[in-house]
Amino acid sequence: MTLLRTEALSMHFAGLVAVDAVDLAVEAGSIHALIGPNGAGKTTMFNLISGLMLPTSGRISLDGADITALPAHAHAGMGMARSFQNIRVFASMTVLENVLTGLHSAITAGIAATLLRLPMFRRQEQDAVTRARAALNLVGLAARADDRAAALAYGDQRRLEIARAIAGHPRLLLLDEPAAGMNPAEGAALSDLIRRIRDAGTTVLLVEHDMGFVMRLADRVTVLNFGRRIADGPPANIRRDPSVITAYLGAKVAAKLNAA
Amino acid sequence: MPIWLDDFLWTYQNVVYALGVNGLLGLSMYVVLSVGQLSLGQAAFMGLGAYSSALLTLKLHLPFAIVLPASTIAPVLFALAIGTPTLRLSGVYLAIATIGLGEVLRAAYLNIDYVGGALGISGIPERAGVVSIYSLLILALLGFWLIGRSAIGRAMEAIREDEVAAATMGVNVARYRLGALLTSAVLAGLAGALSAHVSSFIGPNEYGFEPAVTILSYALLGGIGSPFAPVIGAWILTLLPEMLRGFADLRLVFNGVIIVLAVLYLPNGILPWTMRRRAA
Amino acid sequence: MNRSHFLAGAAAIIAAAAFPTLAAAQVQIGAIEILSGPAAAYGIAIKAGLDLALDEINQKGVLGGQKIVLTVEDSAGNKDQAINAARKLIGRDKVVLVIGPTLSNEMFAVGPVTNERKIPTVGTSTTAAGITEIGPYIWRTSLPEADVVPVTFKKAQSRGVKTIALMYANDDAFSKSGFDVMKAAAEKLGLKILTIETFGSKDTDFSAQITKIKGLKPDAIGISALVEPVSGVVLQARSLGIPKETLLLGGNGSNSPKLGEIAGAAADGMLVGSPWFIAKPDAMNTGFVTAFTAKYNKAPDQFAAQAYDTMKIVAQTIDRAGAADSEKINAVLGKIDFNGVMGPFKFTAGRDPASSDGVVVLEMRGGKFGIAQ
Amino acid sequence: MLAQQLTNGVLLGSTYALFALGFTLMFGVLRVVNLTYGFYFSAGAFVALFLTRNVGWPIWAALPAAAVAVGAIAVVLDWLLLARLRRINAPELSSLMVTLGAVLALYAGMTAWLGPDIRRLPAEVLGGEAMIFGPLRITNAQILVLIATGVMVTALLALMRLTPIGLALRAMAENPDAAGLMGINTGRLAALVSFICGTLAGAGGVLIGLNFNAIQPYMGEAMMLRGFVVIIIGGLGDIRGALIAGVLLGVIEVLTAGYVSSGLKEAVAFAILVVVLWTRPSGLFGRTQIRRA
Repeated sequence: MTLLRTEALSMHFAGLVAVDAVDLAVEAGSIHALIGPNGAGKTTMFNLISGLMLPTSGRISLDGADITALPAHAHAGMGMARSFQNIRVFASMTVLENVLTGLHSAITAGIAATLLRLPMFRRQEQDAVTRARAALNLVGLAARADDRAAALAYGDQRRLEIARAIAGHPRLLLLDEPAAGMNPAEGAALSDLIRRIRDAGTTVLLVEHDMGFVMRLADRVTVLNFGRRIADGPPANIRRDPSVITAYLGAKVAAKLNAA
Repeated sequence: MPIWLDDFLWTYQNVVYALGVNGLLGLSMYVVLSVGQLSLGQAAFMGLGAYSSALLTLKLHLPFAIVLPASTIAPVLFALAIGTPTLRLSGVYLAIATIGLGEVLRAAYLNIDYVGGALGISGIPERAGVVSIYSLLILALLGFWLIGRSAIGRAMEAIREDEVAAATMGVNVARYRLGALLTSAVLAGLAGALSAHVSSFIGPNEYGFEPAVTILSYALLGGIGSPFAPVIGAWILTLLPEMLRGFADLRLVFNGVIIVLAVLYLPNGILPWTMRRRAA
Repeated sequence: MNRSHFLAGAAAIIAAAAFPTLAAAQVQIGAIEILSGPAAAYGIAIKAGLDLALDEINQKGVLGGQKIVLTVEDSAGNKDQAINAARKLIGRDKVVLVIGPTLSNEMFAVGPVTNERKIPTVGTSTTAAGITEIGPYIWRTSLPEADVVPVTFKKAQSRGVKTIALMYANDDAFSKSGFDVMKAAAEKLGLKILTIETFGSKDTDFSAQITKIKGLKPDAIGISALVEPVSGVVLQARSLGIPKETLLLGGNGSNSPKLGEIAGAAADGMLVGSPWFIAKPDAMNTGFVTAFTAKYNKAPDQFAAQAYDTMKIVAQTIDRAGAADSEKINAVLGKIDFNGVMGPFKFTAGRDPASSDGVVVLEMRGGKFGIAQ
Repeated sequence: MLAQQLTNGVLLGSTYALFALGFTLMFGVLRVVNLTYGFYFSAGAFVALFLTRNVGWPIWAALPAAAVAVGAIAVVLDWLLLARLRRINAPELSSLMVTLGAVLALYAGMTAWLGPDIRRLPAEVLGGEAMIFGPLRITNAQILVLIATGVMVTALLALMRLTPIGLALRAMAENPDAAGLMGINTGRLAALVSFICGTLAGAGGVLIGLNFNAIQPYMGEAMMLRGFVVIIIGGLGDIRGALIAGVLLGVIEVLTAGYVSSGLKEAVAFAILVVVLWTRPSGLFGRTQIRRA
C-alpha cells in the first residue's frame, strides 16, 4: 500500500526550478530514502510534503487523501511529523516540554477546559506526559527530561527532535539528514532507532547525505538531481545505476569508473 | 479609620488605580509578545475601550456591569480588521500597521464632534474602583497562569521560539496569533473602560504613539517569562514617575534607556524566571 | 518634589496629624503647572508670575502675619500626573486652595477631584468653555476666549472686513475652543465665513489650506492655535502670496512675543485681542513689568500677568475670609473686588471673570505688539 | 489653483520621499526598521541651526556639514545599538524595539537639553521671497528641497547601480547570507549604510527645517509616522517605491485638504496605509511574500 504519493510535483523560485515534476511513492511500513547531490531539491521536497511551501504545480496525497494545499499545521493532524536539517528544538523549554509540544494535535482540550481544569483536560495532559516519557525512553533521553533543551549536546538535540516527532505515533515521519554530524557509533545507534520506529508502525521518509548509512538502512531509495528524479529502486539497484554515479561523481569520473 | 490613613488612601487613590490598570495593559502586551508578535496597538485598543465605554455611560446611561464587557467590542472588531491581513506577514508589518491604526483613530476622535473632538469627553462618572480593577487583574493573571501550564501555553512558547517548527508540530500559528491579538484587545479595552471611569475625563491625545511605547516597555522591563513579570514591570514604571517627579523632563529618557538596556542586556526582563509549561 | 519627600510621605502625614499646630503659622496653598515637556513654557511663565506676587505678599503676610507657602507640582501636561499632583497637594500637603492646572484638558480631569474635596481651585490659563461648570469650587481668572475674540473681530469689522476664512488646530482643546468662539463671533457680527480649515499642532505644511483660502479671497483670516503653529501659518500665508490687505486675526494663543520672534515681518498687521498689554501705562502694571524683568531677566507675558494677579486675589481672599479654611475662602472668592495689573477684577455668579473691559486689541508692527488704532 | 495645489503636493511629497529614502534603504540592506532615523532629521536641523546662527556659516556650507555630522552620529548609534544584535543574529523585532527605546530617549534628552521651543533658521539664510512662475509661487526653500532631493536621489541610484559598493549593497539586500558568502564584510557595510542614511536624513532635516521654518526636537517624530506610510506603500526596502509613494502621498494629502476637508488630511494617509496592508501587503511595487507557517 502506498502511504505518501507525489505526482508531477514542481516548485519554481523566481525562475529557478527547484523541484521538477517529481513522482514519488512511499510504501507504508518502509524506510524510504531521498538522496541526491547538494541543491538537488531534497529539502524543498520535504518542505512541500510537510506543507511549509505551496507547490507551483503537482499533487501530494497521504493515504489517498489530497493534502497538496493543506497548511503545515494540518499535516500533523493527518499523522505526519518531521525533523529539520538544522536542529530546531525549542531551546528555552525543557526536554519533556519539547516532546509534549509534539503531542499538540493529540490534546483537544480548549480554552474553557483548560481554564476550568476539567477532568478531560487533566486526563489528556497526563496521557501526554506518559506518551512523551515513552518517546524519551525510546531515544534514550529519559534521564534528561527536566533539563533545558539548550543544555543538550548536539547529538542529543537530534534525538530530542526525533522523540518530539514520534511522540504522537505519526503514520509518516520525515527525517531531514538525521545522521548529520554524528560519528559512526552514533550513526549505527540512529539506524537502530529508525528501524525500531519503523517496526512500531511508522513509515519513514528520510533525506540523507551519508550514502553508506542510507544503503544499510533504506528499503527503497529515490535519487534527485537538479530537481528531477533520476532513479528509484532498492538500494542495491541504485548503487549500480550509472546516472546516479554520474550525478554524484561527475561525468568524467563516472566514465573512468566504467572504463576500469 | 483614622483621618491620616483616610487622607493617605485618598492621596494615592489614583496611583493605586493606575497600578491596576497599567498591570492589565502590561498583560495585554504580554499576550501578544508571548506568541512572538510585536503590536503597538494596545494604546489604540485602550482608547477604543475608553471612548466606547464613556459614550455608553454618558449617552445611553447603561449600568457599568454592561458597559464594562461592552467596552471590549470595538477593540476586538478593530483587532480583527487589522490582524486578519497582517498576521500572515512579517512581524514588522503588524507593528507598523498598529501604529497606523492608532493614528487613524486619533484623527477620527478629533474630527467627530459627537465624541468631543479635541475637547475630549469630560464628566464621566466614577464607576470603577479598586474592586473592579483588581479583580479583573487577578482574574487575568490567574487565567494566563492556567493557560501557561497547558498545551496552549506550550504552543505559545513554541511559536515564539520557532514558528516553523511549531507549525509542523500541528500548532495553527495564525489562529494562535489572532487569538492573542484579540485577547490583547479585550484586556486593553477593559483597561481603557476602567481608567475612563476613574478619571472623569478622556482626550484624543492620550492613546497615541507615546503611550503605546510605554505599554511596550512594561512588558520589556518585566519580561515575558511568566504573566507576573509584565505586571511587575508596569508597577515599576508607574511608580517611578511619582518618585522621580522632579526629574520629569528626564523621565522619558529613562523610559527609553530602560527599553534599550532591556533588549540588549536583559532579553528576558528583570524577572527571568519562567513558568513550567505543563500541568501534570 | 523629590524622592526623599516621597518616601517620607507617610511619616509626614502622621507628623502633621499628631502636631497640627506646626502647620498653623503658615497658609498652605498649591499649584499644578506644566513645568516639563513640550508645553512647559506656559507653566514656567505662570510659576514665575505666582512667585513674584508671593514675594510681595509674604513681606507682610496674610491673616496678621502668617506666610503663604506655595507648593508647585509638575503635571508635565499629563492628565494622570495632574490628578496625582492634585491628590498629593490636598491629601498630603493639606493645601486650602489650588491654583491651576495649566491646560483646560487637565482642568477637566483635576476639577472633579478638587471639587469633590471642596477645595477651591482657580485656573489662571484655562480658557475653554465649560470649565467652571465642573462644580461650585472651580473658578478661573483668565478671560475665556468668548470675551476676547469678539472685541478683535469687531475691530476687524470696523476696518471693513466682510468675509473671513477660519483656520484652527483641531487636536488641542484650547485651539478648538478658541475656534468655536471665533465662529460664533463671526456669525454674530454678520461676517461671511468662506471656509473653515484645520491643521495639526505639530504640522509644518499648511500650503494646501492656504492655497485654498487664497483662492477664496477673504478680507480676513482668523487663526486659533498656539503660537508656534500660528507663526508657521502666518509665514507660509505670506510666502504663498496672501496679500497684505488680507487681515490676520489671532486668538489668545497668538498673544505672545514669540509670534514676532518666529514670524518676523510676515506677522505685521496681525490683530490679536488681549486682556493685558505689556506697555499698558498705569503705575501698577509698570511696577509689575519692572519687578518681573528685574527678577527673571526677561519680559513677562500674559500668562505671567494673569498668574500674578491671581496670587494677589487669593491672598486678599484669605485675608478677608479670616482663616485658612477652604469653605470660607470659597465663600469669599465670589465677593472679591480687586484691581490688578490686568485691570479691575470681579467674579460672576458663574465663577468666571466678570468684565472684559480691560481687553485691548493689539497689532503687530515690526515684530512687536502695539495698541491697534 | 489646481496647478498650485499640485505643486504644493509634489513639494510636500518630495520631503516625504526624501525622508523615506534612507529609511527604506536601511531596511532593504540591513533588515532593520531603525526608528532612530527620525532623530537624524532633528539632529541635522539643529546642527545646521547652530552652524548658521552661532558660527555664522552660509547655508551652502552648513547643509553638507550637518549632513556629514549626522552621518557620523548614525554610525555611532548603529554601533551602540545594533552591532551587538547583528552579531547574535537577533530577530527583526529586537532591533525595532531597541531603536524604539533609543529614539524615545534621544528626543526627550534633546528636549531636556535644548528646550521644547520651535526655532527657525535665520531669515537671511535664504531670503523669504517666492519665485513666481505664471500662476505658481514657489519659495526659494522649496526649490532647494526639490534640487537637493533630485541630487541625492540621483547620487544614491548611481551609487547603487554603478559602483562595486552598490553591487555589494544590492547583494546584501537580495540575500544577506549570499553577501556573507561573497566575502562582504557586513559590519563595515552596515557602518557605510548607516552613514549614507544618516547623511540623507541629516540633509533632509535641514531642508525641511528651512522649508517649514520650524525646528524642534520632535520634528522627526511627526515625519516618522508619515515615513512608515510611505515605505509600506512603496514596499519595505524598495527605493524606487519610496520615491513614488512619497510624492503620491504628498499629492493625495494636499488634494484632500484642498478639495475635500483639511481635517481628513492625516486620516487619508493612514487609511491608504491600511488599505495597502489589506490588499498589497508588500507594497504597491513589491513582490508578495506570504508565509505559510
